[in-house]
Amino acid sequence: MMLRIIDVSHAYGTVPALSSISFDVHQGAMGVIGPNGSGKSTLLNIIAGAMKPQKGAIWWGGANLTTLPPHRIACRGISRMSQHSHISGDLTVSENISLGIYGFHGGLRLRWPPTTASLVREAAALCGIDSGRLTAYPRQLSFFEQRMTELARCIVSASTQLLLLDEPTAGFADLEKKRVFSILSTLKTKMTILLVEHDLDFIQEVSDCLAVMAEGKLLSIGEPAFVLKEPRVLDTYLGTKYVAG
Amino acid sequence: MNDYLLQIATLAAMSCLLALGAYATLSAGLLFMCFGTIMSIGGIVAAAVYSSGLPFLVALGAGGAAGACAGGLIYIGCSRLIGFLFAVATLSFGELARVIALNTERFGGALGYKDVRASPSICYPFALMGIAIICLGIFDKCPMRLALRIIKEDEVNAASLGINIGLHRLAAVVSGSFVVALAGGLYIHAVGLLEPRMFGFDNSLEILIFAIVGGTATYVGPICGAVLLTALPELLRFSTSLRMLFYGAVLVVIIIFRPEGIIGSRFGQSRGQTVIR
Amino acid sequence: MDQIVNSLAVGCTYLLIALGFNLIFGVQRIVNLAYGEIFMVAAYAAAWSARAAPGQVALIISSAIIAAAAAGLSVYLCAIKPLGEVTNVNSPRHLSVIVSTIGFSIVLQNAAILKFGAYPQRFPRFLGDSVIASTVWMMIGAVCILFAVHMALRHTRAGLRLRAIADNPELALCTGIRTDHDKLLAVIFSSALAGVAALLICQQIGVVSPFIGSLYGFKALVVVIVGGLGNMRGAAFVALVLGSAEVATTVWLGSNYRDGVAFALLIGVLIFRNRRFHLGQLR
Amino acid sequence: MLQVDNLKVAYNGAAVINGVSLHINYDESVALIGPNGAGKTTIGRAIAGLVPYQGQIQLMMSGGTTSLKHLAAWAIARSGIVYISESTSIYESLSVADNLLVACAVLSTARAAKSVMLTNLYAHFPFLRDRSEQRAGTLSGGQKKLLAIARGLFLIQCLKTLSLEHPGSVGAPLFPLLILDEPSHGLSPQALDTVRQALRDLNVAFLLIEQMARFALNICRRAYVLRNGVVVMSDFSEAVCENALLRSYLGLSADRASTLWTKS
Repeated sequence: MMLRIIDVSHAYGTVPALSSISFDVHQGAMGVIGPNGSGKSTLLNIIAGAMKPQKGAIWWGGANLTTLPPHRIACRGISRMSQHSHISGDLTVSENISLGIYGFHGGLRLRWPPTTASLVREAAALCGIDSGRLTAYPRQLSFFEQRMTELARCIVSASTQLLLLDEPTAGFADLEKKRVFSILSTLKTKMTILLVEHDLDFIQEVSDCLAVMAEGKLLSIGEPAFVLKEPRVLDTYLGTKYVAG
Repeated sequence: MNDYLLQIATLAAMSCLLALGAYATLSAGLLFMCFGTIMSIGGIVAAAVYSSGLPFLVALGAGGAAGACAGGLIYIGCSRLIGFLFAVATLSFGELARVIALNTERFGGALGYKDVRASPSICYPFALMGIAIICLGIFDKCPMRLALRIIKEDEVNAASLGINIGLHRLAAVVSGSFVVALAGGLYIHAVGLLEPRMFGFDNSLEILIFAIVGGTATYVGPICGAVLLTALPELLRFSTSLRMLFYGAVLVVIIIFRPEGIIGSRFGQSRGQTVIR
Repeated sequence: MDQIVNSLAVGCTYLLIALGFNLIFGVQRIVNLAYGEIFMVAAYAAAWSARAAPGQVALIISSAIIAAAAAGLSVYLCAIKPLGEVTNVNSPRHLSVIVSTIGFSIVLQNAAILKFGAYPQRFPRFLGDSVIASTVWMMIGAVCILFAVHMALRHTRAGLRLRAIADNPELALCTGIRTDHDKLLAVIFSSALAGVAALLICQQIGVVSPFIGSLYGFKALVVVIVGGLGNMRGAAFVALVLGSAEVATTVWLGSNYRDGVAFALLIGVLIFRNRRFHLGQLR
Repeated sequence: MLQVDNLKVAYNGAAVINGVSLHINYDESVALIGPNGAGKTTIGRAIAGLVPYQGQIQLMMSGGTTSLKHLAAWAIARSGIVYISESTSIYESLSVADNLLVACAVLSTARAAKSVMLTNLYAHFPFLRDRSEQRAGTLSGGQKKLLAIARGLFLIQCLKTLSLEHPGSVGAPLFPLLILDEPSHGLSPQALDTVRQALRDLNVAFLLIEQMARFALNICRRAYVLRNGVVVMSDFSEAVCENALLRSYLGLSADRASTLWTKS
């Protein structure tokens, strides 16, 4: 399935956050980079349905997502991992992960589907959480393990096709970034990943295609190595050149 | 002597039911402040149906259904409001109902609703409390408990997991109101009278205090809160104002020093969280 | 004609209480539901001192203000401060603060019932001797206080500091304003306002009972929320509207529906006109 | 001078700053640049006392060193260290004049001195004078930033006159320093130029926390480059060459950077 973003614009009051963004996300991993305030997180919020764009539409699997409420969008196989870690402190790790399977079109789920336990173990194993920790509480986990639980929660449901990651490796050490890289490269084959990140080393290796955004506009899109050479991209990061005045 | 003890026990059982109803809405992250109205509606409908000849259980069921509908309607009306505005809106619903009840003859005006037949047997409150605890035991296993917990902690994140927040909150409010209305039916048949004061804010507050003081993390909390706060101050029974003073003081102390309530969450690791968490 | 005067008088009573309520909300961003009880404590203190020393007006006024300030401080220190900072109004921590202030208001209300008995007591009229005189005095007092608060906020140093804290608490900290010190100042100032309000209102209605606290507390809550949180002029306008609406209902439906009007107004505004509450303004 | 050594800040488990040391001399302009997410803002907030931290932040003055660690944020502000945050840097609902006069409300300066300072500040920023009665929320992005800078200058001037009149009164020793957090955020190019011009001829020491490196290097004398909570490079502005900057900025390991930019 393919995610199509058509002419999306959005503004907070008078401050334009996104102005007519259009691009397609194909199978595999796509990175989105850009300085602070370039609208990356706003775009992710709009795709996940947390915000409605003032103009434009987002098509996924033959449906216009902008008309759907957030939980309907999630039921269509789109899961999201946000910037600040959102795991429930009162639930065990396996309960947190199993929440990924909760959503379905009906609404109130009274019984777990039979395959829940195996799916949870499989997702936890994929994300590097050994089965001994499954009954632990988030308070007893390290920051890295909490974020991995959240990632496991996003990918546990079999119907997940699109994964939206908002700075998953913020605050990680290099070793931990490598483990996340290996996890994402295995996931790339099964589903589409849209990744917002600051560390360019990491994003270069993971993503097959890279989009650069600045002040709400799409600056350039293409192969990572090629895109990073464009002078325009460097200017967004370092600021426009000044004659020594 | 044992008649006095029996009277306390029935009151404690009814408070447990009320507290469980309040627990249902608090666990969905809602401060629902008009339980008094729901309880009184349930009571009056049950009394009316029972005095018109139908069996007692049918009357209680009718009262419960009426309360559940009232709770659902009030929630739908205020569903767009968030946080303290929701609390204030439901609070004013309760007070409005009290003023209306005070002045309409249908509900017996200032003296309260009187034509009530005595309840056929005294075992009803305990039976219903048992059934409620069994249902909650089953509910503890089902996934909806997890969904309600994550809705209470962070709505935006819950929506991105595919959880229909409005539907879950409506279900919590309707089931909570049903239980509270059942308790209302029991109350009116045990006491034989329902003053208009019960519609208002003090009564709703008392119900909330049972649940908040007990602890809103597991269903055991409200039960223990209700039992403690009805049985313990029995010696204060003679003067309601001393009892209310005791409730108020306990509430303030609990919220500040142990926000997760007496029972607290299963592992007490929720230090420093807020009571409504 | 006297209906208009009557509705003006009722409007002024709600105006007087809403001012202090607004001040606390503007500066602390917390809805303090124990405000009605501070008002009631001041009323009882004034009644007691009026009975003890019938003549001296100054003694009665000062005793009311001191009692109100003491009650306000105790509410702030016992129920609000331990729960820490409330940054945004809709956070769950704010709900805990609301529930703790409710708990404290029950304690104050029932303590008053135990001490002074549940039945209303006579409140001696020390300002004007007749009803009309006391009503006129109250209206003058209300207008003066509204004007004084408006001037204080606009022209004095403390007023500017309080408005700064109301607008942006963290920025206030970065410009050298001692925020916790000034918040305490705001609590004392608004409690004193409640004291004065208690004086003027009780000598107009001539009676004081433990329940006037929650009665007027709810009315103040309605006026403040409908008038826009932290907005003095909005609160003044809504107070007058509510006053005339209540007088109108007492004429048509009879006096016992009078309290229902405020709640109906609040429900109507909250549910049907769900406009965004813009915060951080204290004008 | 202001000395920061071995500053460590962690935010719910994740180490945002691990071991940063820097210093700012009296009346010196320093830039703190780095890619976003490097933790620059956290350093600014730590100096202003808004964030708890490990490590030491001290004011080494002629009269001895005072540690800022245990001072409340308002006490730090009263010693002249003014923090201008990225988004909420002014009081939106107060009038422009009130925004400036908050400093006087805090320090109760004499009425005469207040009007003198106000007039020469208006001379410095003329647009403030004709909009002094309007609500600060109605200003444009660039004007809001300039108003924030003017507010900081006004507070520092009040502190200076106060410490001249009766020296003992101010708590910590006076060390005027403006901490500007990403002034370029959300500004149009010409607004950026007015802010750049204002900063260039500012006679007060300031720490410019900025993501657009060239903008900051053009204004400040000295620069620290930060990446992932660690100071990667600290040098005079001219000496910071493009390649080194790109390597630290875009996080590319040394060999990949050289292959990509052999040409430019």
